Amino acid sequence: MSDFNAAAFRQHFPFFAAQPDWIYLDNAATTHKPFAVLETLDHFYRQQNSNVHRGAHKLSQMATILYEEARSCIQQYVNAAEPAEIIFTSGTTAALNQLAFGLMHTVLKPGDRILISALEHHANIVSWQLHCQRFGVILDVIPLDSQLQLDQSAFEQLLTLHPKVVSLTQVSNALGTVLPLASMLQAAKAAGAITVVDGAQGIVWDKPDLQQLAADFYCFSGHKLYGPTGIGVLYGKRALLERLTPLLGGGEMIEQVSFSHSSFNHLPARLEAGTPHIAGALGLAAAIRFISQFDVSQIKSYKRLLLKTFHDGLQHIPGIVVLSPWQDNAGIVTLNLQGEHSADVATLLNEQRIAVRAGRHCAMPLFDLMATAGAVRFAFAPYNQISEVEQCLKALTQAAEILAS
Amino acid sequence: MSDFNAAAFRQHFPFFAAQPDWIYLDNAATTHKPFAVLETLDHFYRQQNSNVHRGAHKLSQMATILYEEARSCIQQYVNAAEPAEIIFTSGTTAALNQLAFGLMHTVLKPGDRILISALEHHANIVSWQLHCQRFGVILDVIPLDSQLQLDQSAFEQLLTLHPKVVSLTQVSNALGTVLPLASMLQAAKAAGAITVVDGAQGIVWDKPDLQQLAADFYCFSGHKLYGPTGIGVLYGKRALLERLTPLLGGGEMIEQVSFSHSSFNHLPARLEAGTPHIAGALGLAAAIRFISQFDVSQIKSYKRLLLKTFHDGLQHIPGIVVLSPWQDNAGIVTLNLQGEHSADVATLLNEQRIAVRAGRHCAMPLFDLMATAGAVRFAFAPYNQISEVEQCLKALTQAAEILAS
Amino acid sequence: MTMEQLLSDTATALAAIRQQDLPQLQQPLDWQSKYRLLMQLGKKLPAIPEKMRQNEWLVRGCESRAWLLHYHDNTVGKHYFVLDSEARIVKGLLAIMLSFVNGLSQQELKQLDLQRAFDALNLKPYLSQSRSNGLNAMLNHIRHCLNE
Amino acid sequence: MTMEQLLSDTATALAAIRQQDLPQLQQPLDWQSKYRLLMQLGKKLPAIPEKMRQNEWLVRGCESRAWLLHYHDNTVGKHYFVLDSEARIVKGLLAIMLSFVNGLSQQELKQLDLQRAFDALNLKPYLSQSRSNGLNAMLNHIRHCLNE
Ligand SMILES: Cc1ncc(COP(=O)(O)O)c(C=O)c1O
Ligand SMILES: Cc1ncc(COP(=O)(O)O)c(C=O)c1O
Repeated sequence: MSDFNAAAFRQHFPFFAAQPDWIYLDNAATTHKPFAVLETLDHFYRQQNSNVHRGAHKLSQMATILYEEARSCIQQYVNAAEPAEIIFTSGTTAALNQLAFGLMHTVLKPGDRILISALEHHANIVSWQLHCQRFGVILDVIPLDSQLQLDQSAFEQLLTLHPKVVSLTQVSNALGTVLPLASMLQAAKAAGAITVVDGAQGIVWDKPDLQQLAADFYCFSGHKLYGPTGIGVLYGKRALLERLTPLLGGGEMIEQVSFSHSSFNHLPARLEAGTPHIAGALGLAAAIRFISQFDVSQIKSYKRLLLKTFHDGLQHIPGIVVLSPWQDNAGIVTLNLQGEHSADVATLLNEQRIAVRAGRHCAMPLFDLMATAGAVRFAFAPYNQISEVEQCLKALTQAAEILAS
Repeated sequence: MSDFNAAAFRQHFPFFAAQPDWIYLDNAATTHKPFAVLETLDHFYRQQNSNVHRGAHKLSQMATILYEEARSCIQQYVNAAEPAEIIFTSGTTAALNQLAFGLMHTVLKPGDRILISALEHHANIVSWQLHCQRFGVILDVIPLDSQLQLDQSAFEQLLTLHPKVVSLTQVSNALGTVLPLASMLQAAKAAGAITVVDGAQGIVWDKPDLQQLAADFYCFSGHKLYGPTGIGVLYGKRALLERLTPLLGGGEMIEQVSFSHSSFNHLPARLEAGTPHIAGALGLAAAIRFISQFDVSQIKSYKRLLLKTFHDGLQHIPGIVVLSPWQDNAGIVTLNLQGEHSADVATLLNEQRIAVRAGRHCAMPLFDLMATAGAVRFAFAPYNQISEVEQCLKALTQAAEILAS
Repeated sequence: MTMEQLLSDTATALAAIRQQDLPQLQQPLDWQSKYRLLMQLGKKLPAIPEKMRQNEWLVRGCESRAWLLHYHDNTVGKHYFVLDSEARIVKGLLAIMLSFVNGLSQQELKQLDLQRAFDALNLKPYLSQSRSNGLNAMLNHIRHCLNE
Repeated sequence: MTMEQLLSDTATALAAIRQQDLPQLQQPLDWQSKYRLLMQLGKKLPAIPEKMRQNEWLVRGCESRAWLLHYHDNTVGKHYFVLDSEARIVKGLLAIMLSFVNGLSQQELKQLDLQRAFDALNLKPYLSQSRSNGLNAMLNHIRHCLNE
């Protein structure tokens, strides 16, 4: 097997030809889209557009087939047991909210506990909080150790409180930390919990195998995986999906409606109310087919190479304080310049056309724990080139000089 | 002002060149997309793609500006008081569910009443039902009179029960009936109710003026208005939007997050959790700019001409039973062939490449009231040609002959 | 009407369909004639009386309502069905399907390639069109019955 | 540090900024020098002490935190402000803005075209970039103060 060719990979993405001056390192926020995805969207709207499921005509039946094929494509990629375990949502946030709402009414009872980690994105905090108080459910948090890793002995302790749900991110969007999910999920299952994985960042780092991973639910967004905006996935084991109260009521998700009562349809329709984002589903499947052409382990090695180049370069810039771990890092480096505000650093990088993000990265509680007002985040993707990392290092040096003067 | 040129209008839609054999009359389910929309989507992903709101870099700021301009464009089209009154959702269904959930926790108390009509789509029934039982709220229904119009005296009676919310469709998706909204909403407001309009079909028939219409909330979907899938709008008056409990928790919609408590952000962010469907918002704005080039009253007249052609032709087909009204009809005709199942009629039309829909059109309670198992729906759009209506009539005649033989 | 009566009427009708209608369907025919034939063919199957059209026999996923009754003959290990549909064309297609599956053993049913069988009758287009409505739902339902 | 003290220190600083820094900014400069100047300029404004950095003075919509204190002199009908920001570049830009708006009457503030004023300093790009963060949020906040 030949090595990963980053320059060739980059050729699939029209954005870089359109914006040749920019170095895009905001990949944890959203990624660019390959031709294959754009062509799928365009082709659908031009030639295949129709509503799904309810049509008596062939155009609608064709659209339905395409939509259900997209579901199967995703099912195969994540190795779910059957297509009906893939529920299309508008994104990770919507998926986590469907989960939180859906479990509150069925699985969770007042006094029950939910366990999340200190590394969670707001989507995996606020979605639970919205309902916790109302339902009298308690939210526990796995703390960090001094290395900013999850404190595994505290985790074990918290499991003895018998949380009904353990919901963990696969990769920290703020620090890039890859969580030791395999063992943590197994421990959670052994303690009798329902396990949820926020895979928004994780699915970009590693192809999930949902027959291996002890995850009952797994969520991700299309736009972070080279796919369109407005589409995402809630994977769940059938028996558990069937226990979720639907968050949305409407067309398709019911079997019988009368003014006094409605009965729900079967999966997956039960959890997909209204006209779905058909083009989005097709686009996400196209992104997954695209990425399947490449070898995940080669992409991982290449990302490690980008990280190493960045790491080595940072050694020559005085005053750099790195928050991210260098081990088990999915390609995200968050740092500060000693004594400087992250917004100032990002402004000076922007001036040099380096696209990064500053602030608390939708992980305010984590930054509170770290007692840090914010940080600059560099998130690498396989279309980034070694030369871009080098330019970025130069720009950072320049920024440091200006701020120091 | 010159007359509406339907042939020229049709030229904007690439679908018809790609599928020249088909006569598409399933426009109440979804519409086709003009070049302007496809180009906006493609251009965004190729040249402007970036996440919104949180970026320190110019690409993100540009994307944010585009996204907020899309909001303003929609605000101007529907004549909302300010952009923040336009909330992007994944569609009408999601908008109505945000409303139902959001009001239950704040405005509605046990024993309160909600009033809907017998003409509602499931989205405007099930969304309320999902919460009514739990909250002890009562759902009343305005019945039909013998003409299948809403019974206005019954409506007046039901208003004396002081419903807290009156939620009405603007146009019946099943029959095409245009409701006398102006007077009904005024009566509802006079009775002290919060008024909701399901504009999914209505916005395609008439440009809403939300400073004139006594609607506190108004919802619609992009895909039915020549826009992309996966995007829709919840309009609400600011003071009322601020009272809605968010249905989704996550990034952007909160101002402060800690593990014990979160405080919500300002509008519109408060009700838009997670990464929005940025491309979809831009695409919807493009659709609205596209349709703004044409004169609404001319399009209405043209739709009436299509209806009249259809109406006159139907007189020559024996056994036709029309359920739709011919007066105040938004361009949707639902009918049966005496003694035949609607699925059989639709199958024979499909064979002749006429795309229609059969069944109960996500309005099961309405069909129960009409004691009808289903019907075939012909939904016209301004890109349909008179010649297509004529061909459709021929195909219907042929279907009737086959079924009668 | 008893279940036995329905089963035996169905078996008789399916025999006639196999002998008379299927060979006719294989002839080159215009689409109008094909549909006429389908509807005639459907009429041959006995109607399930209103009082037996209960929810538990209703097949989900059909645009028109359809009902399926299942009988497993333990002594010979074979599966028999009775079916009905509100829609005439769907009933015709279902009748053809039933002519292939009625009286098979579990093993035989598993091996059956319905696509191929419909293809041989030049009916493949009807099959794939119906993916989202009657036919596929019915086939899934039949397979479901076997596993119970 | 009292509010009076802050107001008077701010007024002194803004006078210096108007006289020395703004003319310098109008010179052709490389981007590095421009940012250096911005930061120096920001430093001239007095810092709002920690205990006055309360939530009610916090300006929403800024990526970095910023605080604004408002004082309306009823006798002459003029509006005065004190502001601070965690981020140095933002503080510099805010200081320039303040040099335009401090001491104006409500009427004058309404008529002010900030875009034009920044443009004259070749600072327009900085303004439009900041739409989603500090500057615009601050301007909205100032307008908001006037209506209270
Ligand atoms: C009147 C009406 N309301 C609501 C909806 C639901 O819209 P969507 O499926 O786009 O959410 C529809 C569309 O089917 C409709 O016609
Ligand atoms: C770890 C993690 N979870 C959840 C989300 C939310 O994803 P989205 O905004 O696509 O709903 C993100 C993205 O910001 C994320 O990084």
